[in-house]
Amino acid sequence: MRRALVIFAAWMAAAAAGLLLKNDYFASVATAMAFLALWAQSWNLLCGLTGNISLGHSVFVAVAAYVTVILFQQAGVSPLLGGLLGILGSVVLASIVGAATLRLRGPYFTLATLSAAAVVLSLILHYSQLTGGPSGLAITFAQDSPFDLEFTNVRAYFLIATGLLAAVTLFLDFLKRSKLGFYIAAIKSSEEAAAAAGIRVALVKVIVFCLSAALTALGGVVYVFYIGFMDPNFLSGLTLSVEIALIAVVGGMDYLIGPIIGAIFYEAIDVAANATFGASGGWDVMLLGFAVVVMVMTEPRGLCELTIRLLRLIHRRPARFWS
Amino acid sequence: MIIFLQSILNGLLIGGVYALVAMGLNLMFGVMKLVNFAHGEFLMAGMYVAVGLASLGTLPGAFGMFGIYWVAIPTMFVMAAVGLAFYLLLLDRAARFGESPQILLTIGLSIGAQGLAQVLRGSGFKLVPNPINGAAIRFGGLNLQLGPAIAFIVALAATIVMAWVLRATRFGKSARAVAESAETAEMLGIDARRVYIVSTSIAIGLVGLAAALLIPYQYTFPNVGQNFVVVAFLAIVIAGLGNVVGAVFGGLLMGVMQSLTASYFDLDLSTAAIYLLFLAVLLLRPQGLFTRGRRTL
Amino acid sequence: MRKRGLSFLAFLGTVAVVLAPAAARAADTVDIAVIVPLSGPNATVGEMIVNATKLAVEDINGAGGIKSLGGAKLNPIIADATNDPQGAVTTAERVLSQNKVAGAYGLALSPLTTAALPAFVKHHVPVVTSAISDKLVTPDNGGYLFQIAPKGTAFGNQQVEFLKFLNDKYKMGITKAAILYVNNPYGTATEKGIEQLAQKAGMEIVLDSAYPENITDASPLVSKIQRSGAQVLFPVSYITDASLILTGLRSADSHLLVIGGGAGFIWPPIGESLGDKVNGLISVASWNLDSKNVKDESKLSGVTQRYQKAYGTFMPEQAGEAYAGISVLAAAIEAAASDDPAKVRDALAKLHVTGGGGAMMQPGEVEFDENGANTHVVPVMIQWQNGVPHTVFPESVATAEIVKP
Amino acid sequence: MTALLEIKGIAKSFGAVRSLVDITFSVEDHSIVGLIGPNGAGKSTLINILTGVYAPDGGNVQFAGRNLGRIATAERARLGLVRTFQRPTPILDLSCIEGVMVGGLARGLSVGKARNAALDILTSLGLREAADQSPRKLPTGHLKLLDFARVLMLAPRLVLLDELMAGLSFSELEVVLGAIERLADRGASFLVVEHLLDVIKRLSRRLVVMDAGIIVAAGEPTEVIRDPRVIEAYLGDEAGAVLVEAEPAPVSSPLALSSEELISTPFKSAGTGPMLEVNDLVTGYDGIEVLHGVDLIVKEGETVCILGANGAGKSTILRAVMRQLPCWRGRVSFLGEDITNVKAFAPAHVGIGYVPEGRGMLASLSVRENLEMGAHPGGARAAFARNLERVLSLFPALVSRLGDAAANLSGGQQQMLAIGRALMGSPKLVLLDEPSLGLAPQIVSHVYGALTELKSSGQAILLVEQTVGKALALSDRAYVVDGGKVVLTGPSDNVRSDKLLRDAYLGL
Repeated sequence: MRRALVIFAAWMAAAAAGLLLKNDYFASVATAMAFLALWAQSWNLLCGLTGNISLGHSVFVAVAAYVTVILFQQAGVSPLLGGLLGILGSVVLASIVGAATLRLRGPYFTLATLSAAAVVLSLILHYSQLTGGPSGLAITFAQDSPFDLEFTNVRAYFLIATGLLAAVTLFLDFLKRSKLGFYIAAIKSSEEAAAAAGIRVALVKVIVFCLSAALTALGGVVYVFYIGFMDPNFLSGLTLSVEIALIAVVGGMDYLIGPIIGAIFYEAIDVAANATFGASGGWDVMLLGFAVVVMVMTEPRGLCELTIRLLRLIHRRPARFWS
Repeated sequence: MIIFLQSILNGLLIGGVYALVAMGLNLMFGVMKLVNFAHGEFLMAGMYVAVGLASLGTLPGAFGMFGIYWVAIPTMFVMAAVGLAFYLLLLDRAARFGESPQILLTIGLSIGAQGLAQVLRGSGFKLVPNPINGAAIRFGGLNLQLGPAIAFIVALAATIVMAWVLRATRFGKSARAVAESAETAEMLGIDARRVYIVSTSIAIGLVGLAAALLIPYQYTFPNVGQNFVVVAFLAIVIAGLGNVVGAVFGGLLMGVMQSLTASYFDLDLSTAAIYLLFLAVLLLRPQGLFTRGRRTL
Repeated sequence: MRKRGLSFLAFLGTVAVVLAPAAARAADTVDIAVIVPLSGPNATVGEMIVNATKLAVEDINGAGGIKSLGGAKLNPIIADATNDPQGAVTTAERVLSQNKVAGAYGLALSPLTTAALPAFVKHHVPVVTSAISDKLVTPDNGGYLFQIAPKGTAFGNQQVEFLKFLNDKYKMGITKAAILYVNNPYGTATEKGIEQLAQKAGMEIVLDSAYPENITDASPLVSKIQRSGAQVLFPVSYITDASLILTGLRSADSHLLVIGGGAGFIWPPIGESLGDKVNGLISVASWNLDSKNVKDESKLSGVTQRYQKAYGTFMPEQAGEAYAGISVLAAAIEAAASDDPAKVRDALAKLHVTGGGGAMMQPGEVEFDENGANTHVVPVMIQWQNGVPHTVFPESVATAEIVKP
Repeated sequence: MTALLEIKGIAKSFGAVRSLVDITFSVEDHSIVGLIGPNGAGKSTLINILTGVYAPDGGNVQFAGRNLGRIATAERARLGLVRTFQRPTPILDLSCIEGVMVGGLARGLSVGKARNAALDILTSLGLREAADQSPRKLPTGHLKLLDFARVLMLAPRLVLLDELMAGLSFSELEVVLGAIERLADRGASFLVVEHLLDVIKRLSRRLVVMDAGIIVAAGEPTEVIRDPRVIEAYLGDEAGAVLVEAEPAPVSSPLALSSEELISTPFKSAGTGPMLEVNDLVTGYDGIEVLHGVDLIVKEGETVCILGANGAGKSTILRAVMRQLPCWRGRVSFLGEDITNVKAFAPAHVGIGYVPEGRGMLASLSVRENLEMGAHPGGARAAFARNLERVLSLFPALVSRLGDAAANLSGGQQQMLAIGRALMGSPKLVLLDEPSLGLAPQIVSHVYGALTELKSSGQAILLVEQTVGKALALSDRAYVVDGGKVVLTGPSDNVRSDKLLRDAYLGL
């Protein structure tokens, strides 16, 4: 309960900050940050459980986004409804991929998710009359239309994104203490023992995979209207998948706040890099990459772990609050 | 028919390079259980090294059009040294981490290296003019591009050497022992860490060799590694993760499949097909197509 | 709670870092934004544009800056649009919200342009771009986009026109055409044009196939072409695939006519890497350094020579367009006599450039229609002759004789 | 009425090793059946088959009149067929009570109901105050109780206890036994796999004895234990009989002897200077202490054996000497050289050969390559040919197999290869960890024949065994380990007739 309040307060604070923030640039950075955190949070629901790294999560963003936008543009279906169908689409895909890959471990799982995404990507590219092919689809609008998720003021998307982030975080926090949460914990610590305790391990894993995909897709639906444009390489390419994974792991897979910290860290570096080297290419990419390397080398279990260690150094009290 | 044979030939030729890259990947995975997502960037680095050397000049006329290939051996050794540094600076410590941090580490390195390359050498496309580029031998209606052909031959030679090293040499056997069980190997007195170090150097050295073989006919630029390493990943999984010699067949198979599908179908669907096959192997035969029983390396 | 506080600190920290540079800005300058991809696979494009921008600004300020603003100096704010739409959006927001810019040039790639455009509309900042997609110049673009380059479909048009011209001139009797295009927005846009017009022109398309970006081997494509029995090939490619296709064709000893689709076939690297083997290669281009309008205007040809001197390669199309674009932008500011972007936009819409740097764009004048399309521009056909591309078609701007392919 | 659990002709092999040959027995409803057998007899394999972890190669299992076939573990648990694990399996991210609740949730209880039920069970097991702690800090005994509590939450009909009692304190033992009896009264049945015979005697009316994958005896515990075949199977051979029948022999032995005393005590063996010295060794696995200060010494040319029940810590001593485990305290030295903290590959180089439990085959390498891998220590490379000849004359069976992959050898041949491989390093001392594990009797005697030859050739040997008879017959001196401590040491003959040995084994 206390946590729920904190999360809610944090959201209010973030929202207020977003609204008061005069600077559009930071508004857009914060929005991107919120979406990335949301996706990393959803990613972590699956990968935090299995300890495996999925490099295919962007595909759930893409499927939901494409379904929603295509329905919207070609059949005039409101994104609020189309979004649901889009999410459903992602979930169906997830159930297939999940059922197929849940036996795989470590690199095998990573490569499997990676190539599953590649398959979808090339399908999107191929059915170009529907998906616009490599040129993708653009959503252009002039006036507000909330039910079509069209807001001329980007602050609106910031509010929605942070709202979703808070909601998902709350949901995961609640999940931890629900039946499913207990099952997840049991499976995480020993699949054999979990099964012996009557937990249907395979089923739970698939459910978690679908849940993770659904939450990811949720973000995707709103995001595509925020960015107003989508093409295959951008939405379902490896880059986004990698970003999502990096953020979650750098933040700390064992912590509810990990993905959020990770997103802040990631965007902060990007902002700093662009501020200093924005006029010359390469630097931002280089700094991001090497920052991750340094991060992993200093504390493989992520920023949260690092912070806690630092706090321990300062005063003895272990901060297990967010675990 | 001739077209078909030509496609097979083309596939085998490009497959040779994939094989070199894949072999290194699998050596590292087999011994250290580490998937090196930065492998492509080592190829990229190797290509910049090779281009740098080649621009110093090529060997005199005696070597005819092959003068540019003198860079192969130096590049290989430079990259082997890079591999050594890679192990000592990062992997040595990262070996203690779980799989996830390791994957993350190499991904981060891969991204960072691409950035670094652009910062240092710019984003331009570099290709030292040389007679190999575009030269070909023709026989019976088939034509054989010289650059890829040489790459293929060297790759094959390197494979044979590697196979021999793994089967016959003390290091090779130790490496296989470590690959199977580092604990058992150590209790028998094998210094697993030394095996790791040497394997990493060899793996990166092989990538260096591949790089040197590519520069006569492929452009060098910061993202070039990705173009090759993705296929190499497919190759090692299809061959069986950790199976070094099998990786070569994986590489050749990928080359041929690419070539055939590309000359007979639309490429974007053929990509889907290849990845589906990849998934099928991953799910139905995780040990790979070219791996019998529990053999390692 | 403590950790959240900590993260906010990190955030504020970066705020400070970023606001710092925005603070410093001399009074008697006019800022313009130059937002181009400087990282990722398309960074080369960005670098060409930045190079040309420097020359253009040099010339404009050298000639007394913006006179109607008391000789205010033009100050380009260069930023990396990165390689993905999200990056382009944040970069645009960063530059536009932290600087008071009178206008912008760049984006260069259709996806980046499409994604970032709303930001420009919101900030009421006009952007001149060399992105070629037809989709950009429609009423949807909010009136803030000005496309200085020819439309994507125009390239195909020009290539086919040129082929007709060759057929007449040399009685080549070419009827079977093959189209090979990289599967990305640039490729698909150009391919459409070629395909439609080739059919109009009574050509038979015997092969029309896309290939993915980043291929490592073009020999399958080559055997495909040979199998198709085409007499002419229209490849739409970037630099690496262009080179692979050309060398592939050569090693297959194929002598079919190649009419390149720009980009890879006209950028300096292809010349450097192929050496003298490049000569005779034909391609379409959105700009070329010795078109009549450039060659006959000593100032402009001087620019191309300075480019050669400064950056070691001949001036490529992206650079030429950039020089023209920046100059046009400057002209608009001059006309608007204000650095208020909205006013500059209106000026751009009305503008009719016939001289100065803007004339760099063939046929030597620039005018935008209500959707921001450049009404005068037509793509040129170039042929590599002794290591440099020369304009050979259309006659209106051609300066060199065609060497029979 | 039909039995609750009917096991018919179950067989299971792993590669060349036949773990279960033909197992047939049943567990009646409302009954407690004991299952014993030496290490490697196949007890755990059987449990894994009953719970559906492994699919049997042959035979079938009926539970409550229903053929289990391919039913998944979870479903079996929901049917009331539950198990505990040898090593405790706490759910680290949950508090103790939450970890226990999981069982109830799977059964369909609501979170609230499950919590109450779990609380009751924890209380009855005396873990009330640990309820809201994290299991991370609890001792092994408590963790095992937690596992037990979790299966109780499933309202089981048949509980398979896989060495639940091993490692429990006396008081904890009482608690568990009490719980089991209470549950039995309420109609649950148990299959108790244990080494502590007295526990089984107390609980069960029926005892099943397994060895090398077959059932050698079944019946009323006290009789079964006296059955010579059982003694043969469980305690190795005729010598075992001594164990069961032995009169308390007058050997005074303080629970833990210091190494000085050990050296000073005179032995009839050919020992001269000390070779391997282990002083006050303390170590364990992931935070759980297993050895609580072990002193041990092997002198040149000596053959010493370490005896003790399963889980006593015998293998742990060898693993610590080989640096596969870090020493938490104490000192290990070899020929005067301190090897307490050397690198993991160093012990082999100072001259210690190791034959690990389970043989540690490099399955993908050929037999010859395995032998070559044994020859890493510096001097051994020179002596390769001579060592190879020695090994092959010791194990002629290997000669014809040199080219084959080790994976394709039979269990016995693998054991020979493991020993041979250790000898290839021309070691000054060979450590053997249960060389008789899972081997048929005649193979065992063959292996011991080879060991006797080695001994007579003056090779120093440190042998860990469960099958007492052969080990004692071979060795000059013996240590008896119980609960991570040396409880008895002395010349093998004295040890054989000592009551403490019997206690260590049968926990009477």
